[in-house]
Amino acid sequence: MMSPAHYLFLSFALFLIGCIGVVTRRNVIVVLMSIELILNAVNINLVLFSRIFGDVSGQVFALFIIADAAAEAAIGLGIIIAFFRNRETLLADEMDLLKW
Amino acid sequence: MADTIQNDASQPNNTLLGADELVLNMGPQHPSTHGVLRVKLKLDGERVRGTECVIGYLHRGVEKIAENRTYQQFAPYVDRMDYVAAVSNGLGYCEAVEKLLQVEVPIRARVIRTILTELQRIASHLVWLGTHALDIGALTPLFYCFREREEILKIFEKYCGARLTTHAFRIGGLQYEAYDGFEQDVARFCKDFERRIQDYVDLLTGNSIWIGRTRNVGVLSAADCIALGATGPILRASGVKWDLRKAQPYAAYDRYQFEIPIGTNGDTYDRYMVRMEEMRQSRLICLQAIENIPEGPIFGKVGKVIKPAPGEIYHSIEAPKGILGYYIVSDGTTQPYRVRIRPPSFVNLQALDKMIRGHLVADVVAVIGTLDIVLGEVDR
Amino acid sequence: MLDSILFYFFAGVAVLSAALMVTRRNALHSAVCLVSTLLAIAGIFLQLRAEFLFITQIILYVGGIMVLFIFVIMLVRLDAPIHQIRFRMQRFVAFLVVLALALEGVVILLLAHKLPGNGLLIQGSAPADKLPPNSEALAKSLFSDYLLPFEIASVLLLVAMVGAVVMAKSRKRTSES
Amino acid sequence: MSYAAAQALACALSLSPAMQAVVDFLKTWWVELVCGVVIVAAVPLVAGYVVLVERKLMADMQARLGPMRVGPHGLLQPIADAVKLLIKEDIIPRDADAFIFWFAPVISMVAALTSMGAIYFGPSFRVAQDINIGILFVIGVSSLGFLGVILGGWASNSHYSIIGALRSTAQLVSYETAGGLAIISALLLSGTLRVRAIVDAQADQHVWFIFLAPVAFFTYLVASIAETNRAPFDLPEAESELVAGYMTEYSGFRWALYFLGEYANMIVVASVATTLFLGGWLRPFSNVHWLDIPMGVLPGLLIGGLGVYCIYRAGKQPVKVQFGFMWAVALCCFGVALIYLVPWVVSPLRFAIPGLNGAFWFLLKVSGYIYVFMWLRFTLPRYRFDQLMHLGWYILIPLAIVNVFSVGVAMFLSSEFGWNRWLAVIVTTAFTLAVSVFLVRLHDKHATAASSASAVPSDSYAG
Repeated sequence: MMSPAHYLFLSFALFLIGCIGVVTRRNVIVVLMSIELILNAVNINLVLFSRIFGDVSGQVFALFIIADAAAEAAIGLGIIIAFFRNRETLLADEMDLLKW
Repeated sequence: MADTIQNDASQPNNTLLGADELVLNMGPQHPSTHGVLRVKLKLDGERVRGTECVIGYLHRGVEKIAENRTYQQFAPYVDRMDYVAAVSNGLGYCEAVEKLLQVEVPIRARVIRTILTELQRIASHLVWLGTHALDIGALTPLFYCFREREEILKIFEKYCGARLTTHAFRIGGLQYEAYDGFEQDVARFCKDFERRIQDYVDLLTGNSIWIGRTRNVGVLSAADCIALGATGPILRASGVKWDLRKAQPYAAYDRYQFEIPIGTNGDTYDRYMVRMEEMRQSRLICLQAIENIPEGPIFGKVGKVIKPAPGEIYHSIEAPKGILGYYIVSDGTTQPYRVRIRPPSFVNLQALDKMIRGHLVADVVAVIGTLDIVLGEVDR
Repeated sequence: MLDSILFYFFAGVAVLSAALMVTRRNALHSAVCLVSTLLAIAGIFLQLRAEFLFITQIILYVGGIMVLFIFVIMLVRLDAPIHQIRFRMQRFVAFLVVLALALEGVVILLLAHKLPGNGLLIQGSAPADKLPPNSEALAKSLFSDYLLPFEIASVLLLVAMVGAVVMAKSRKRTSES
Repeated sequence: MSYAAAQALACALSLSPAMQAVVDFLKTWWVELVCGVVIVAAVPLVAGYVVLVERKLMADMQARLGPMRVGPHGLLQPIADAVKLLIKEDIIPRDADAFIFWFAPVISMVAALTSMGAIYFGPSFRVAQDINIGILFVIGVSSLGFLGVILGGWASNSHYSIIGALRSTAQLVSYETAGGLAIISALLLSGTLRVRAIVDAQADQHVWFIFLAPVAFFTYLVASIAETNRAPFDLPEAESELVAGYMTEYSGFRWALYFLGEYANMIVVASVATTLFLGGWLRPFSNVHWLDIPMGVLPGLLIGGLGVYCIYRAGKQPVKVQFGFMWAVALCCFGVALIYLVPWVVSPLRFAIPGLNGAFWFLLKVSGYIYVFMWLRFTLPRYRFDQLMHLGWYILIPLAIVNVFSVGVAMFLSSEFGWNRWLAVIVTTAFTLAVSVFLVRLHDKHATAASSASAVPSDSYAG
């Protein structure tokens, strides 16, 4: 096994990339995907520490995160479809109904 | 048909996601448009919102050719219209010209014509059944159907030497006498065929997938049929008991007993059942006819040169696909002044849009199959 | 040796395709890149001896969630966003955010060996062959210690399912039927 | 001499530590590597011959002969097909997304082949060690094949392709759920995910799981047909509607990859069904010991019999080349039969018997399963998409859920209340069947209600 710092660094890099995606992309679907990436980065940490401490709890929480991600994706995409049906756009900066 | 699509376009936002509708171009090269039919489908997801048929890829100008040929010379051309039912086409044309000439065809010739035409009806329906089943996804019935059709084509070949475009009849009667063993061949075919039909019934009629794919698909009410001019099994499946063989008997149909099967719902399943029953009835007609083929001449009093008096005539017969009409205008020369043909496939094809709208893409092929069109006849 | 090769391979694929995911204009390309990231992360899980999570990642994430994404991308089929510019002004903000986060991360990683319990990180890793069979251990833990969270998660999924169905249902259809 | 050569080789290799690592790696993993290479090499050939068998069977059921030209009885047809596909022009449509278009078939193929890695084709013939998520691995990885389908359909930039891809994905997702639930029944009975342990559990319990969970087997059968896009669920590639679905724009080698992936997938689902429900490599009546010898010799005798039949047919071949070829086939059969029979005579080779016979029975069961696929394909018409979805979501998935429940109840009854196992199975299966009858009734009612209001739009991609 590699040293934990390697894994931490990997997960940190993925987390950062996810953040960049969330902040910079206009397409809502890609924003959602970036959030999935962030969740995965967190999962790596959980699994890593589960392995280090020889305790399976970390993996259990990773499972919960996957379940949450599924719920989030389903709801998020549902909202996107509903929104697309009304406004025919998927761009985050055009979703400004509440600005008035 | 074109304007219907424009009508739909005027109601925006009726699609799945409000995005542009998908226009799917089916044909002219497509495995199940039965030739070179091109159908533009306007889809919402998989649901058909409108259709537009584009025809004419097989146009050969048959009607125009008629104006430059003598009456006899034109006879083989009609075989090339509905090429899976060439004998029926020939019968219609010959009878139309005979009616124009006002000649009487001997009874023996008429009976043999009836037998061959009914065999052709079975063959045509077999092609329909095989391809229709193939379109819906049943692979095997096609080969069974073609096996039986092969027997019929062998009889044609023995009779006149040709299998597909037979040119079996001549104006005034028959050129060839029935060959030795003709009755036995037909009898043997009819005997086998009873069993074979049972095979198709076993494979399809009670099959729940088949019923699911055909019931309530492409429904046409009797009023729709009449308004659109749909004839043949399509009209009868909608519950209208109209068959020219009974209504205006031609050839020797008045001599034989047979039933006209009709349907109730006018859906694809009913059309299937009607055509299956028609095959059984045709078999019965053949059996009755070969029992007693009258002796006598096979050619009426028609000269070498056919020169009808000026005038016009309309004659129609019940071809396998519906009413096939010939409207011939004579100007007293050896060539017709104008021949107008009413092909059943062309008229029936009009019902396509009415039948498909609101159904799924998969139903398009089922409906095209159930219309039993032959593009040679649609485009002429 | 093999371990480090595998790690660098998976980590490289994960980071590279994650970067591609963020930069591709075409949403479907992004989705494909994300799939490859997720698969690489699954590989990392496997390397950490978490077999059950590895296969869950593949079945649920790649086989479930990403199907949803790709499906929605294909359903909405918008060609326009491909050619439109992405945020311009936000780039600056993003840069700041990223810089801040990166600094924080680097600081933490650098300071890691000074934190208390640091020895635990290095020595505590149990040898592979002494680990209990992964899926059994996971199941035991999940259905005994974490039964309540498990039930809550299932309720959450149910709610999400109902919500997604309600949200995605066409309003026109409901008024028709 | 060879010793010296080995020494020299060792010296050369020991020069660099990297080489040393490679050697160590090979030492540890060479069995797996060899088996993997065998699988990768054999699957295309096997898939080709599965196609030939399919065409021959189809021909037989349709009163014709099928391929007869290439080799005696078309035995070389797969090779001719492969050559044809390889030398065909490789067309990439102008507006296609070239990279994804290029990549998608590879995904399909790789997913199918990778998932074979965890399958035991016999008690000792396998690629991966007994991994503890075995069955899940097979299912999970083979389900990745959908990516190839949907990406290929999208990248082709053609309406037929994209509709085919959408259909295919919706179908895969729906039926994977049903298939997964069906698998759970067998996993409950065996109590493990390890492939090997599942078969051992069936040997220990003296029964194949198909008899303990018949409904689950049926559900899996239907779901696996749908997952592999076979008739009557072959809508994604329904040639009468969508030309070739997602493969419409593909040609040549790429198309062959899709095709191979599909047939490899068939072998995978058949193997999973065999492992879970049909007793894997166990012979029939594996716990009846007086049958040990007759059933043990049977595989060798059967293969030998096939060789004799080939010689009989060889006399009837019209061309001399074909005559020779039939003899060659016969000799191959005899060779294999010899391999099977010799261990019975030569006692030091006895250890090979279980492995050989196990592989024979396993492959026989897999072939039987695939035969059912083909049989259905030639007999049944195709479902329509909404009907397919209704079948999946309204009948199959509820049925699978109920079945998991009743299998659990049956196990509980027999272990906690001391019921006879068979009584418990019969009672719970009857319950499941009653539920299924109810579901079908409900579905019929729904179907008539829906179709009587003819063109009521329903979201066919729902789910």
